[in-house]
Amino acid sequence: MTSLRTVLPAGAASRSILRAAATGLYLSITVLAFFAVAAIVPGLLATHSPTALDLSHSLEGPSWQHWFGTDESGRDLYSRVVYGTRESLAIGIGATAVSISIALVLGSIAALARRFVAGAVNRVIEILFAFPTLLLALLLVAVLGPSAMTQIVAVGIGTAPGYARIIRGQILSAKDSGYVEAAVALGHSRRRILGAHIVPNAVRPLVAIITLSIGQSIVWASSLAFLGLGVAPPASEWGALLDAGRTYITQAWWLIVIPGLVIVTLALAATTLGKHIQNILEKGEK
Amino acid sequence: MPTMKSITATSIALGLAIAVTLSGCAGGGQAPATDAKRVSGGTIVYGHQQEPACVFGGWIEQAYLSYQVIDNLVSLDANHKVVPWLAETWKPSDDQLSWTFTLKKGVTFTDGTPVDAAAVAYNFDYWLQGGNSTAEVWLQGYYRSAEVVDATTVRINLLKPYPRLADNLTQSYFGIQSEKALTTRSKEENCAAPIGSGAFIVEKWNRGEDIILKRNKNYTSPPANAKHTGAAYVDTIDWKFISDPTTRVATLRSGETNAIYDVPAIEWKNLEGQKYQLLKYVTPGRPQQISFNTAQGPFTDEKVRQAFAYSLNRRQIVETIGRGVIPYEGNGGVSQTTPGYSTKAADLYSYDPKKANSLLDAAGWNQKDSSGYRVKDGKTLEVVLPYGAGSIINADGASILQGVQEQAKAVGFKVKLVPVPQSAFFGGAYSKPAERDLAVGYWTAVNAGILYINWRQSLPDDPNYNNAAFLNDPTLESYILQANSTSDVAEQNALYQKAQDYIAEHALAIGVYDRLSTLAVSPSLKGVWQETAQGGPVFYDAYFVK
Amino acid sequence: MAAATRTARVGAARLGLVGRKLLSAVIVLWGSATAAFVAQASLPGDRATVILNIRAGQAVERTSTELAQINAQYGLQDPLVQQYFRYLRGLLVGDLGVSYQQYRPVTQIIGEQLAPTIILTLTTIVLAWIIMIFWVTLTAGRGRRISGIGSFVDTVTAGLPHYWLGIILLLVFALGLGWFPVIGGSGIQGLFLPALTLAIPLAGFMGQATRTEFENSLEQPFVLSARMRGMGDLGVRLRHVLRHSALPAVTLSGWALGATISGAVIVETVFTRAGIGKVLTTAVNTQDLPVVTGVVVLIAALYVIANLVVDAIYILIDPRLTSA
Amino acid sequence: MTTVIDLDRGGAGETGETATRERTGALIVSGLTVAFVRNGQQHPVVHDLSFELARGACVAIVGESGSGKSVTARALVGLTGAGSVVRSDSLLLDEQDISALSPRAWRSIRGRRIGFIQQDALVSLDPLRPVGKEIEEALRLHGWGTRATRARKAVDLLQSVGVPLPERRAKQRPDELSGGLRQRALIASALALDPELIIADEPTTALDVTVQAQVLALLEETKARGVSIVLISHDLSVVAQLADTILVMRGGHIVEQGDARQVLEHPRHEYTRSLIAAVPSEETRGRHLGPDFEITATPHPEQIAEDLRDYDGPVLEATGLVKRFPLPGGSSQLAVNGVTFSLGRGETLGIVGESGSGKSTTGRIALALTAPDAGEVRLLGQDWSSIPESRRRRLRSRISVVYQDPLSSFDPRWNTERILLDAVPDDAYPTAEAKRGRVRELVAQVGLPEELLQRFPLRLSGGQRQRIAIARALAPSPSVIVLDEAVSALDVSIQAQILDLLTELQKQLGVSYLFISHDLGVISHLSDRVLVMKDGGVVEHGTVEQIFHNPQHAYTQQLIASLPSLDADPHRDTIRR
Repeated sequence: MTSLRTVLPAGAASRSILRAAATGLYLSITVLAFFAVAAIVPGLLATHSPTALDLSHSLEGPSWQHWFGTDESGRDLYSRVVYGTRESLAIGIGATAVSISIALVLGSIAALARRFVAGAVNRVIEILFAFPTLLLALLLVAVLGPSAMTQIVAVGIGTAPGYARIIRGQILSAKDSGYVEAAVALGHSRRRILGAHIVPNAVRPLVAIITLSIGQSIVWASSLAFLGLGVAPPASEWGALLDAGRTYITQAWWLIVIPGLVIVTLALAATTLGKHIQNILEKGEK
Repeated sequence: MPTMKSITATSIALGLAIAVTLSGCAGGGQAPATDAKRVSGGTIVYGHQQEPACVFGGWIEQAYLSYQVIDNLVSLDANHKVVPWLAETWKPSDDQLSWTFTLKKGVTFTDGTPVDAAAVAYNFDYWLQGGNSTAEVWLQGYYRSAEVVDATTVRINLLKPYPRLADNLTQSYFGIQSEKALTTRSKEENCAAPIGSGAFIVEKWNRGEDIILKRNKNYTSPPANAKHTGAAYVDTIDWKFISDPTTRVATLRSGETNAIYDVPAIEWKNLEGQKYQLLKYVTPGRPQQISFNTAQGPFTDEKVRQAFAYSLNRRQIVETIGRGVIPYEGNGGVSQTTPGYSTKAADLYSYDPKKANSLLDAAGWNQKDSSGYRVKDGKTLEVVLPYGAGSIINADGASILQGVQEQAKAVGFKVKLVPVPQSAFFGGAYSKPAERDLAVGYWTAVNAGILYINWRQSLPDDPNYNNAAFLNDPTLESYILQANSTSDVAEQNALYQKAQDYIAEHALAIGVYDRLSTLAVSPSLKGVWQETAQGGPVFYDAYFVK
Repeated sequence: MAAATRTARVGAARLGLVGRKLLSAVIVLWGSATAAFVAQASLPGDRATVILNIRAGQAVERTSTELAQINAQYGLQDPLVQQYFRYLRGLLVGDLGVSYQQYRPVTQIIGEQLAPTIILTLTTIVLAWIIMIFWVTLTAGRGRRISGIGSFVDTVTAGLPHYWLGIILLLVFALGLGWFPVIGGSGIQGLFLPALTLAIPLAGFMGQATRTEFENSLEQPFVLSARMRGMGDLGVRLRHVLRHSALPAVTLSGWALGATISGAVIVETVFTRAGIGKVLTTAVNTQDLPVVTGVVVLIAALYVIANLVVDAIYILIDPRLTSA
Repeated sequence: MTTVIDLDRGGAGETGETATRERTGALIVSGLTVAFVRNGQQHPVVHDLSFELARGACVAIVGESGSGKSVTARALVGLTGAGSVVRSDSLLLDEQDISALSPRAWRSIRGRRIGFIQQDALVSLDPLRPVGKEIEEALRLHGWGTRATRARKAVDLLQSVGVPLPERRAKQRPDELSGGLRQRALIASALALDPELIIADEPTTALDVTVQAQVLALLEETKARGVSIVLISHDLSVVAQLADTILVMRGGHIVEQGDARQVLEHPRHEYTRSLIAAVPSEETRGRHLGPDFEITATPHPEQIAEDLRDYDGPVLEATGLVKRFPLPGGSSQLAVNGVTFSLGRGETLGIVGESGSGKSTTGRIALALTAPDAGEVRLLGQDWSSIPESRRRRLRSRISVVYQDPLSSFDPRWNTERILLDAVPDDAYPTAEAKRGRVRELVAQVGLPEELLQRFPLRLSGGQRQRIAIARALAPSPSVIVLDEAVSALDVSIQAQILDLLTELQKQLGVSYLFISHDLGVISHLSDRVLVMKDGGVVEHGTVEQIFHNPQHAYTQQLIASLPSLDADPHRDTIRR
């Protein structure tokens, strides 16, 4: 088995990849740390009150005074973004938690249960797939009213079937793996194999999925905000900011461009971190 | 795909691109020369906001649309005077209990059947039997029967006097349709393409996109306040549904539309500067106002209601967010364009936080919690304000309500804004006294008779769910009823004003801003005007110039 | 003879497979329809009230006489189970009921809006593929820096909110540069920007999935074989590597075929296009149950079809999968 | 002559320069150095390599993994990949300097003047395309003919490399062809434009022994036609038949270089000698292949359950094993058909067969990881294959397994120590301390230092991994170890060490081996008795002497005949009996 890969000393190659990637990693950790601080103690980072009206300074562009400009009521957009972090992250993390929990249950039943049950659960996953997330969100909002919780549940359920399939695939491939067979050959019990090998290995890629999903959930939630299914004002959740800014796009671009960039930045940082964690988990065992 | 170095670079590029493209943009708005000549025919592409389910119905979006297709008995002119349309003359009986309408001769519906007394009588019964729920609300309790006197004379019999009947009949909810069409065609056909005697005929409805209205070549029955007679000047109206306001303005700029409805306040000055014709009409009737729940919760105390009113600088909020386009309205009863408007009621509460604070102290809300909200007997002064987001309250409205929330907070009110989605809102969410403390909303009407709908008592055998304050006040109702049945205009207006003042003094409802109907029209299109009953666009007199 | 029995056996097996797929499709359709019915039926508020309120544009309580008429007309006073079976029976014969608001058969409403939606979706997928192939071929496996930029752009585009992207494309390309009409309409020219709005994030997603496979495939011995035959780098990428890395993107396209509805409503609104997305939103807002359930059944059907197409494309791309 | 042929082909893509020069395939390499740049530093992998190749001759480069032989092969066609630095004093093909060609000029040379054959056509030909298309692609890239003539030519080429039914085969994908046929197709694609030089990089690795012989014969024919060959291999016996000159490489350096016969028969360098000594065969039975080593393995007989202690019958008995696997479309394949064997205590039973012979399935049935459709396996005289898994667990510690690819049989989350701890039975070593002691004992038994315990398998070398796998198999002190191609993926010197280890362990512990391999040399070195399998059935069964000296079955005879030998003379009749 001689290929270009094995010619190279494997350790050196992955070490250099890791080092190169480090810049991106540190950058994304910095960004995430900023957002974490903003979520926990927004007062530390904000320059203004997020709700205070300043009607004489409405719709002013970014300046030293107002880093991200002001909105139609003269509220400081930067401070609104900072104060909106908690709710946005809550939506991202909450939706991911809901989604992954559902996916874990469905995915592991589909992979581990007896044929009939597994088949039934597989159909449930398919039905979830076929059911439009938009409709789910609209219906949930009608029942629960528009709130962060509604977005969490809607996005969580909406993205669950995809993850359920991934988890199912992971468990199945772990089940078929050489190390599980080796454990069977060693005479280990079914439960021991499940607990020691199948579950931990199937769950491992979830770390990356989770970070990917956090960013993606916020993007999803911003779509719901566009459809008027966002959080209640004056909360400045980013999706809601984006939605509120749309009337003003031609005259006050910052109101829509900046929240959009903030969402993309978070999604990017979370995704980058996730990719790195995945890399480390897959290659870093040395 | 360019090599993107960083997000910042991208954003700057985008920002610049947008700025550059917008500043230098006049799109299709090429101003015609001053000696522009009228050209015959053509298609008006009109960008409207919302697509209703049917052309004719009880919703204002439907009224705007059906106005083009269906004629009313009477029309309201610019001076709020009722003028002839299908009816040439009308007259109440001395006891005010029956009205006789004499119709224009020789007018036919577009299906060829005559516009006669029988058709008109049929329409009255049709509205009352579910054909138009809004018409039904207006006539309920007054209407008894419609009687055919002869081919061109119809008599409307009432249960009690209703001097403002003719005024109300100017709204498009009272459009006269072909009896034959209503009785022989399917509900679906009457929904999508009702048959009236109007200047235009529904040709095709491309659901989700537009409705094509063709000129009625044989049109003979324009209202008396129209600028010309005979058929309309243009061949076609392409009535497009463009729900996104940014897109709507963009289509006007790019020349893809000739006129658009509901111009965002932020775009107003710009468009004006670019030679577009801007039309604005404050619809009469109930303004966007806040009603207090007088049946339950903190606002049962009049002092608390007044404190809330004093805590707000409504004018400043409205004028900033409305960018000078949306008019401030202090009157909680009717808007400034409504006959019988009371300025006194409008000016009663100006921004006075001191007064608000002392009123709240007096009402027993004299403690504050850590967030600065007032507390009484361990209960926080929290009030729930639900609003129909995206349906009743648009984006500007939502911003204004957030301003209200923030200002009320300063004196210790914790206002909980609840955006209610359309389905829940129309499903009756937050319609009960226990569910809300404040209610916002408007109701277009041609006169102060709207007060009757909004303030009539809600009694077990005759409930009034439109009474948003949940107020059963016989005094107020008696003022309004008196006014309704008074035929002398000045006397009637005085009574209506009395009712408005009563509402203001007891702080039952406070006004916030007036509901506007706005149009932006490209320079090449002339002669567009807004009808004054509801502010809808009128294209009958419109023509293109070159 | 042996061959004949073999063919017969293969035929029977294939029939069994088709049967299983069909059964699965029916279950998915039934499940989605039921879920839509149950969800809609469990909405708060009285349905007759909503119907009346929407027709009038008012949010008020209704009197019992008003309600009784509507209830009788649509059978809303019947027990829910009875309504459900009536609905299922209708579904079986292709009758999705009549819209509460438009008084028209739901099949007709959906029929009108189906074409623009499908055209938009398919154009989106084609555009996404073009963008993805171009970008991945250009940047994948080209050393750390270029690959890094490539996957950075993938990640950024995958995270772009549709509304944001749509409005910016609209302002820049339609209003600013005037290359495209602002109103999408049903024309070809008006199709580009809406499709692009949906295609860019989808291309980002597909790029993320494809890039890894692409870079793995570049390391495969057959790539070296092709180079050793005198093939250029670009030729290898387009003729060999792409095919090997296309499967995840195909899966995503299949998913997108069913799921663009959610994105489509935003694009439909921004670019003023007709389509199922808008119909669905309006119908939910107006609690137009027959239309909602009809659209759900339609989307489920699209999903089922998309899955079958994806299965077929899988085999087309990787014939080895025939046996699987 | 070659120019004339070129004109026949239409000569498209031919440059005037090369058309006039005679194409001989003579290659002169001098001072070739290849390095890879990482983090700004150059890491050389080939140092100062020089050789000359005359027309129609064959030079073989032999070395183990990491020796730089494959990089050398790639350097000769200018495809060392990104981040590589290639330097040479001269690189002459037909006296033309090819060391500084433009990418475009390189492309016109590759495939047309230099053909390249890699190992394992299953992945070296595009797995998604019919092999005919791959051959046509080689023609198309150099502008040869039209679509129709190319298709015809591809069929002709397949025929010329001895593919039966070439029209049909051309339309099949590599996975639909047997290993021999697809390797021939790969060679056909390299020969398509009749290049004057062929570089064959491990062309027979992973092939069954009979197929290997055929492929080597084909290369020999090609060479006889006057094509020069650079043959890269890790296996001295493979190059012996073909090479005129042999270069032995290690760590990027040439350690020995010379005439093939001289290198093979009188190796001068110690490394070459050790390589030759490491090749297992029947003659090497009973002696160490690699360097001497010292291990102490103590048997733990007390772990055998009470009722088994006095048992002295065969440790493993299989009777009439049958296993069918369903195929798509309802039919099924008979993977194992009536296999019967018995394995005595301390004995090694070799199962030899080519791919698809059912030897691995037999191994899995013996391990009770696959249930047989018919027949029975008994372990230490007890019911084994016929009882449910829950009752089998008691006996699981009596039998263990070592696979070809140990990496996939280790949980990637675990380090070596954890892997071994997991395998130490709880009942025999109840405390954590006892377990750890056993693990230390095990690593010592397989000749590994204790420091390795903290490492993850991914960071171990192939030989170390296989030792860990053996240690794990030894952990429960089993009576039987099933070794399924356990040394097949290893370099020859490592393979020698592992084989020596296995021999030593058996000697000290008295454990029985069921040794499954396709490699006759390894089988003959290690086994006491041999089972020859073909198409699921046992064709012959006997002692090593019987099988290798007096094969009865025609298939066995063919297998033995295909065995390459180190003898440099290809026509020695011991090979082609």
